[in-house]
This record gives sequence, structure tokens and C-alpha cells, in this order.
Amino acid sequence: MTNIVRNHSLSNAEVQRYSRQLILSDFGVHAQERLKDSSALIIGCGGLGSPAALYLASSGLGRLGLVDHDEVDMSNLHRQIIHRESTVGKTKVESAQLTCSQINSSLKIDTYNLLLTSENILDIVKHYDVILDCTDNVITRYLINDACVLSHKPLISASVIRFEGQLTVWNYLEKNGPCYRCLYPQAPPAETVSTCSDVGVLGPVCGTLGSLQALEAIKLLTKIGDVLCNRMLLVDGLSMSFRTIKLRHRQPTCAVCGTNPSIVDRPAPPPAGQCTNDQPCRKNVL
Amino acid sequence: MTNIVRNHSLSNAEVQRYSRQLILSDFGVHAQERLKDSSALIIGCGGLGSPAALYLASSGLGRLGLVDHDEVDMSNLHRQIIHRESTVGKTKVESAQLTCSQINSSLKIDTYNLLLTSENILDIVKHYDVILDCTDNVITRYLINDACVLSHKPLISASVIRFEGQLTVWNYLEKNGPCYRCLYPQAPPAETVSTCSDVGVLGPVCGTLGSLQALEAIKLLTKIGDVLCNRMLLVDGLSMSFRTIKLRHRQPTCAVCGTNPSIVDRPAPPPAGQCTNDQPCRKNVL
Amino acid sequence: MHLTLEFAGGAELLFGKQKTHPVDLPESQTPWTIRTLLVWMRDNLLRERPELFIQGDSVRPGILVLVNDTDWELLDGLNYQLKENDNILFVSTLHGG
Amino acid sequence: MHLTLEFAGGAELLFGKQKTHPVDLPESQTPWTIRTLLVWMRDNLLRERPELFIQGDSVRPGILVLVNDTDWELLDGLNYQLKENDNILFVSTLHGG
Ligand SMILES: [Zn+2]
Ligand SMILES: [Zn+2]
Repeated sequence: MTNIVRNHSLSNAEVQRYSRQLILSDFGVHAQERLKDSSALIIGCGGLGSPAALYLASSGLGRLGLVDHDEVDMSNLHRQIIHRESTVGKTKVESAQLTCSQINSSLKIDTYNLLLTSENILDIVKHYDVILDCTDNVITRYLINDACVLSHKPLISASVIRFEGQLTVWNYLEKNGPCYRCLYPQAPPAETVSTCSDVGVLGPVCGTLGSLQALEAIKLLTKIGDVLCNRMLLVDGLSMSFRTIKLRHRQPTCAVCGTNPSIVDRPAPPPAGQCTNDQPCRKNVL
Repeated sequence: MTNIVRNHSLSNAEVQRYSRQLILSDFGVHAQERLKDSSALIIGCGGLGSPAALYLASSGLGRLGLVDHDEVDMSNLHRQIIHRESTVGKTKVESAQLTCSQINSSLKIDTYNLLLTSENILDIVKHYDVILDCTDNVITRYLINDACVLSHKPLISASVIRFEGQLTVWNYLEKNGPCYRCLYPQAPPAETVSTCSDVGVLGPVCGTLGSLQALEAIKLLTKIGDVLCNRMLLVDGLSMSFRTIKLRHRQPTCAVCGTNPSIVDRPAPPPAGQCTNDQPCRKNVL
Repeated sequence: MHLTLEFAGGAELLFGKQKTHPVDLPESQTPWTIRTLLVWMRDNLLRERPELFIQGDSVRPGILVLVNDTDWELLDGLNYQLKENDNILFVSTLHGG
Repeated sequence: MHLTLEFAGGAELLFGKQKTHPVDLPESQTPWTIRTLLVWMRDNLLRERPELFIQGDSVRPGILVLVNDTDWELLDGLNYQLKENDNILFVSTLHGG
């Protein structure tokens, strides 16, 4: 390697391993160092979490947290590329940890094989610099949002269904970005909520959105580029169309990030109680 | 599983495994059957080939061909998520085959550990329904294009560098789509060609483009949605902007797909000879 | 007045699975707003289960409204006065992962 | 005449790494075309190594020219007559993988 400045803390092996990132103009050794000193929490080790975890594990990130309460099922494998036939029946966090460690043995990995609740989430989220919402239901999305706002963490959120995906970064304080509740103060009626189990999803749509989540995480942690904040990317895989919409700013009336918030100590359920049918109704755990 | 029609050839295990695709409206068991009866060739098992191969292997595709002449290097692992630390030094096709078979043991995998030339490419390409160009140099891109035109195969082509990616489908005959030579009758001067080794690339950019290649392959093989033909997607990961440009149709003057082609029996080198610096100059092998 | 109505994220399932609807609104004494557009849509486009799209005089929770790709909250919301050739996009929020 | 020039795929590296250049072309007796725009760009925007962008009277092989996101081959190529507020995008082809 030539032209790599010497005033950095990377080992020769790291310089070699990450050389194709280090030589990027706008990146360089100092971005690589920031990545090494950073941590990210991936909530949901499924369709979105798989590519997000694989790319963050590969990138030279220092520490990765993985949260899921589920086990690998055969019907996951068509889209959840971090798992293997041999890990069917194991917990998803264990399966994901195995693959990540095979790719990068230097990465520190924390696993949380549990269902997130308003009781336990703050204690987990606080240990990470950025949070990735890769979950599959409305209730958990409100829960994660509230925890991120209360903990002042940026939240990279993606969702997919059928051939479509959506991506944005919530609670990006540097730009006065909105939170999930600013856009959706009320939860949708239960009968309007579809899940991947209900109506299906195509694997590569997860791959696209999950990769973009990892990209936003790397940009955010290394402070390069323009974070997708105050904007939302809409992806339609069937027509291969991409559209960026402009979102509202942080709302003073927001129940969690507003000027007079009602949610102050710990996450709250969304105002209109409802549950998804992808997993046992979670109203009781909140 | 309910509501799955019975006049199909899928086993119960397959219906279970691919259930989240089968239930997709616009997809269903018959698209899954077409996928099972189809084959795809991935040329290049690197940054783009990794996610493309993982998603096609997972999808229920019948047969996957993998081409590469290289071995896994530690500096690949920051973006080539199909490889492992334990496969550094092995051939890339062997390493990729290992991961794909761990994900889907039913998939038939053919590996080609070789450098493609105008002598051998037609004999390989003819065995597949769709070709994915995941390579990293100009010369091979012309070679693959010519082989696909001469063999009447659609070519799903992606490329990446730094924070950017480009994607299109060449030689899509149903829509009179152009080939690579229609757009680029002349190769660029050697000094204007950058490679991932020269100027770097960020892993998740590969993940995004490679996933989209798998998506286009699945759509094309199952005949759903609008194929990205006569259009090119431009992705800028740094600004998170996506732009679709409208391309010319097939050109009557094209040297390979035109009305009076000069390239008729086997692929030819691009008119302005040049070589990339990512690998030994390949002018001699063509 | 000519508008393009678009639907994404599943909202199109309530409108004949068609993602784009070019529409021409009849002449009106008072200016068209999104509020009056929603009434017109309920009466003219939305044949089944209107409660999955409209709640009270607005869209149901979980649907974003974009005027020429800009969140209606940055404009006047329900009171936004429609202009010739406006593009109104209704996006149903996705939750899968 | 006001235009927006954009560069992608690395072509921006020849133009001060700036991806978007709003420009105002001087009044001209004959209509501006892409052919005359390229001459103006060489003289006014492109300070170093013009051969990496221009070859003869056109762009070098491997650069696509888009007029309002449409391939110039679908228009008149070099002879396309520029219109007020046109967006001209120059895309350098990528080859990495
Ligand atoms: Zn808020
Ligand atoms: Zn051609």
C-alpha cells in the first residue's frame, strides 16, 4: 500500500484487509478508524438484518449487536441469507453470529436472544452508536423509535413487503430530523397491516434495502456523505423505480421528541392499540 | 399452507420453503416452478457476484453457474460477503459454491475456474437462460456482451466503483433492447478506466447493485414485472440518490447486434484496444 | 383540473391494483383542496372498504400524503389548494423486514 | 441561456469534483447545440486534461450524454439544440465489480 498516511492506529493487517475502502477519496484511514471505534445494533436478524449484518461485519466496524427472539425456520431461507440449512432450529442471533464471525473474526459481537420490551430496550440501545430497525411489526417499530429518541441515537429504518421497500433515518439530531412518531403519531388499524408472512416478500428486495441500511450506518458512523434524513426512499422492485420523497421536520407536537413530550422515561405503546399477526399479539408485553 | 393451487410440480418441502414467495400476488407457484426449471450464470464472484449468487441460490432457482479465475484474498472480504476468512487462498468459485450449497443443498451448481476468452465463452454461456455480468474490467464486459448477443441471452449488467453503481439489462430481445456495444461502440481510453483496486469501493454499494441484479434475474426468469431494459439505473450512495435514464434502442449500426454485423462467429475485442490494470493485460487472450 | 394520483406501499390494492390514476376533477366554484379531493376519491375511485383508506375527513393513520413528492405537512395538509397537473402520492407505510 | 450540467460515474473528477454545475451561456447568434456546449465547457469549465473528457468534437468513448435524462442518441446527438433550463448529464461508465 502506498499513499496511506502513517498517523493512524490501524495494524498492517487492517490496512491490507480494508485497503479497498482506505483508498476511497472521502473515506481514508481516519474513516476506517472511526468505524473500528464504533458500534451498531441490528434489531431483527431476518430479511433486512441479514445483508445489513453481513456488510457491517465485513466493513471493519468494531462491535455489532444482534437482537432477535426467533429461531431459524426453513421458510426464512429464501430471503435471510445470513442463515444456513444447518442452523435451522437454532436461534437467529446465534446463526447470524456464526456467519459474521466466519467473515470477520476481529469483530466483537453481542447477541440478545430476547423479545424487546419497554422494560429492557433502553438498557440495550444505550451501548450502541447507531441502531438499525430491521424488524417486521408495527409495535416494535414504535418501541425502537421511542428508545432511540430517549437515548439520542440515530435510527436507520427500513421495511419491505411484496416487491416494495422504504428507507429513512429517524431522529438524526444534526439535521433536526423527524422521528417515527412525528410521521405516524397514530398507529394504523390492525387490519391494514400486512406482514411478510401474510403477503410475502421477494429476497432481493430485502437485499437491496438491508444493504442500503448498512451503507447509511457506515456513512453516519464515519461522517461521510449525506444521510437520508428528512427524506424517505421508496423502492418498487417490480417496476424498478426509485423515488425520494421529502419529509416534514421534527414536530413540536410529537409525543416523544416534541417540545412537551408525554413519553419521557420509557417507550410507550402506540396510541391506537393494535397487534400484528406475524407473532403473538404484543400488546401485553408493552 | 392454504390457497395454494395443486396443479404444480413443487414438493411439499418446496412449498413450505418458498412459501413467502408463493403467496406473493404476481408470483405464485407457477413463477416458482419456472424458477426451478431455470438456470443463471454469474460471471465474477466478487463484490457484485456475492449478493447476486446468495439471493439466486436462496430463491429456488434450479441451476447456478459460477465463473471466476481468481482466488479469495483478504482484501476481498470487506465487500465480497460470500467468502470467508477460512476460504482465503481457495478459488473464488469453490468458496462461493460452498456458501451457496450451505444455504440451499437442492441447488445444482456448476463452477468454472477459468479466465473467459473468445474461445471458451460461447460454450459456457449457451447452457444458461440468463447471464449476470459481475466482472470488474472493460475487456471482459465486451466479451460477455458479444457472447450474449451471439447466443441470444439476456444480460443483466451491473458495475460499481467508489460510492456509485450502474445497472441495466442488455440484449433484451422482447423489447428491442440495446446491447453494450450499441451504447459503447468504442472502448474508453485505458487511462480513463478505474477499478475497485485503484480507487476503492464501499461494500454495501456492491450489495445494493448485486441484489438488484438478482431481482432482475428472478423477474426475467419468472416473467413478472418490468425488466430494466432501455433504461439504466444510476446509484450514488454518498448522496443516496437514484436516477433512471432512458437509453437508445438497439442500433442498426452495431458491430454485433446490428443489421450488418462484423462480429458473427465469436466475440471480438473492443475496437480501441486497451487493458485494465486490475489484472494482467488481457489483450493477448482475446 | 387534471391531476395524477399515485399509490404505493399497498394503498394501490384499494384502487384496483393500479398504481397511477390520471384524473380530471370537475369545475368547482371553490378551489379544490386535498380535503375535497379525498371526498371525490371516496365517491369516484374507492369502491370497496373506504375505511381502509379514509378515516373521518382525512386519510387513515399509516398513510402518507405527498404533493409533488413533498410531505403535505410541509404544505397546508388537508387545506392544500390543488394546482393543475399536481402529482398526489399516497404511500401506505410498510412494516415487514 | 441557463443550463444545469451534471456529472456522474467519475466524470465529476475532471470538473473540480463538483457533481452539479449551474451555468449561464452567453447570448449567441446561432442556437446553442451540444457541439458548441462542449467547446464552451472545454474553454470555461474543464481546466486540466481535456482529452479525458473530449475527443475530437465529441465526448470521449465511455461517456454517455443525457438530455433531461434521455440518451442524446434519441435526440439529435451533437446537433441537439439546447433549450432554456435543460439538464445535461455526463455519465462516465463504471467497470468495477
Ligand atoms: Zn417525533
Ligand atoms: Zn448492439
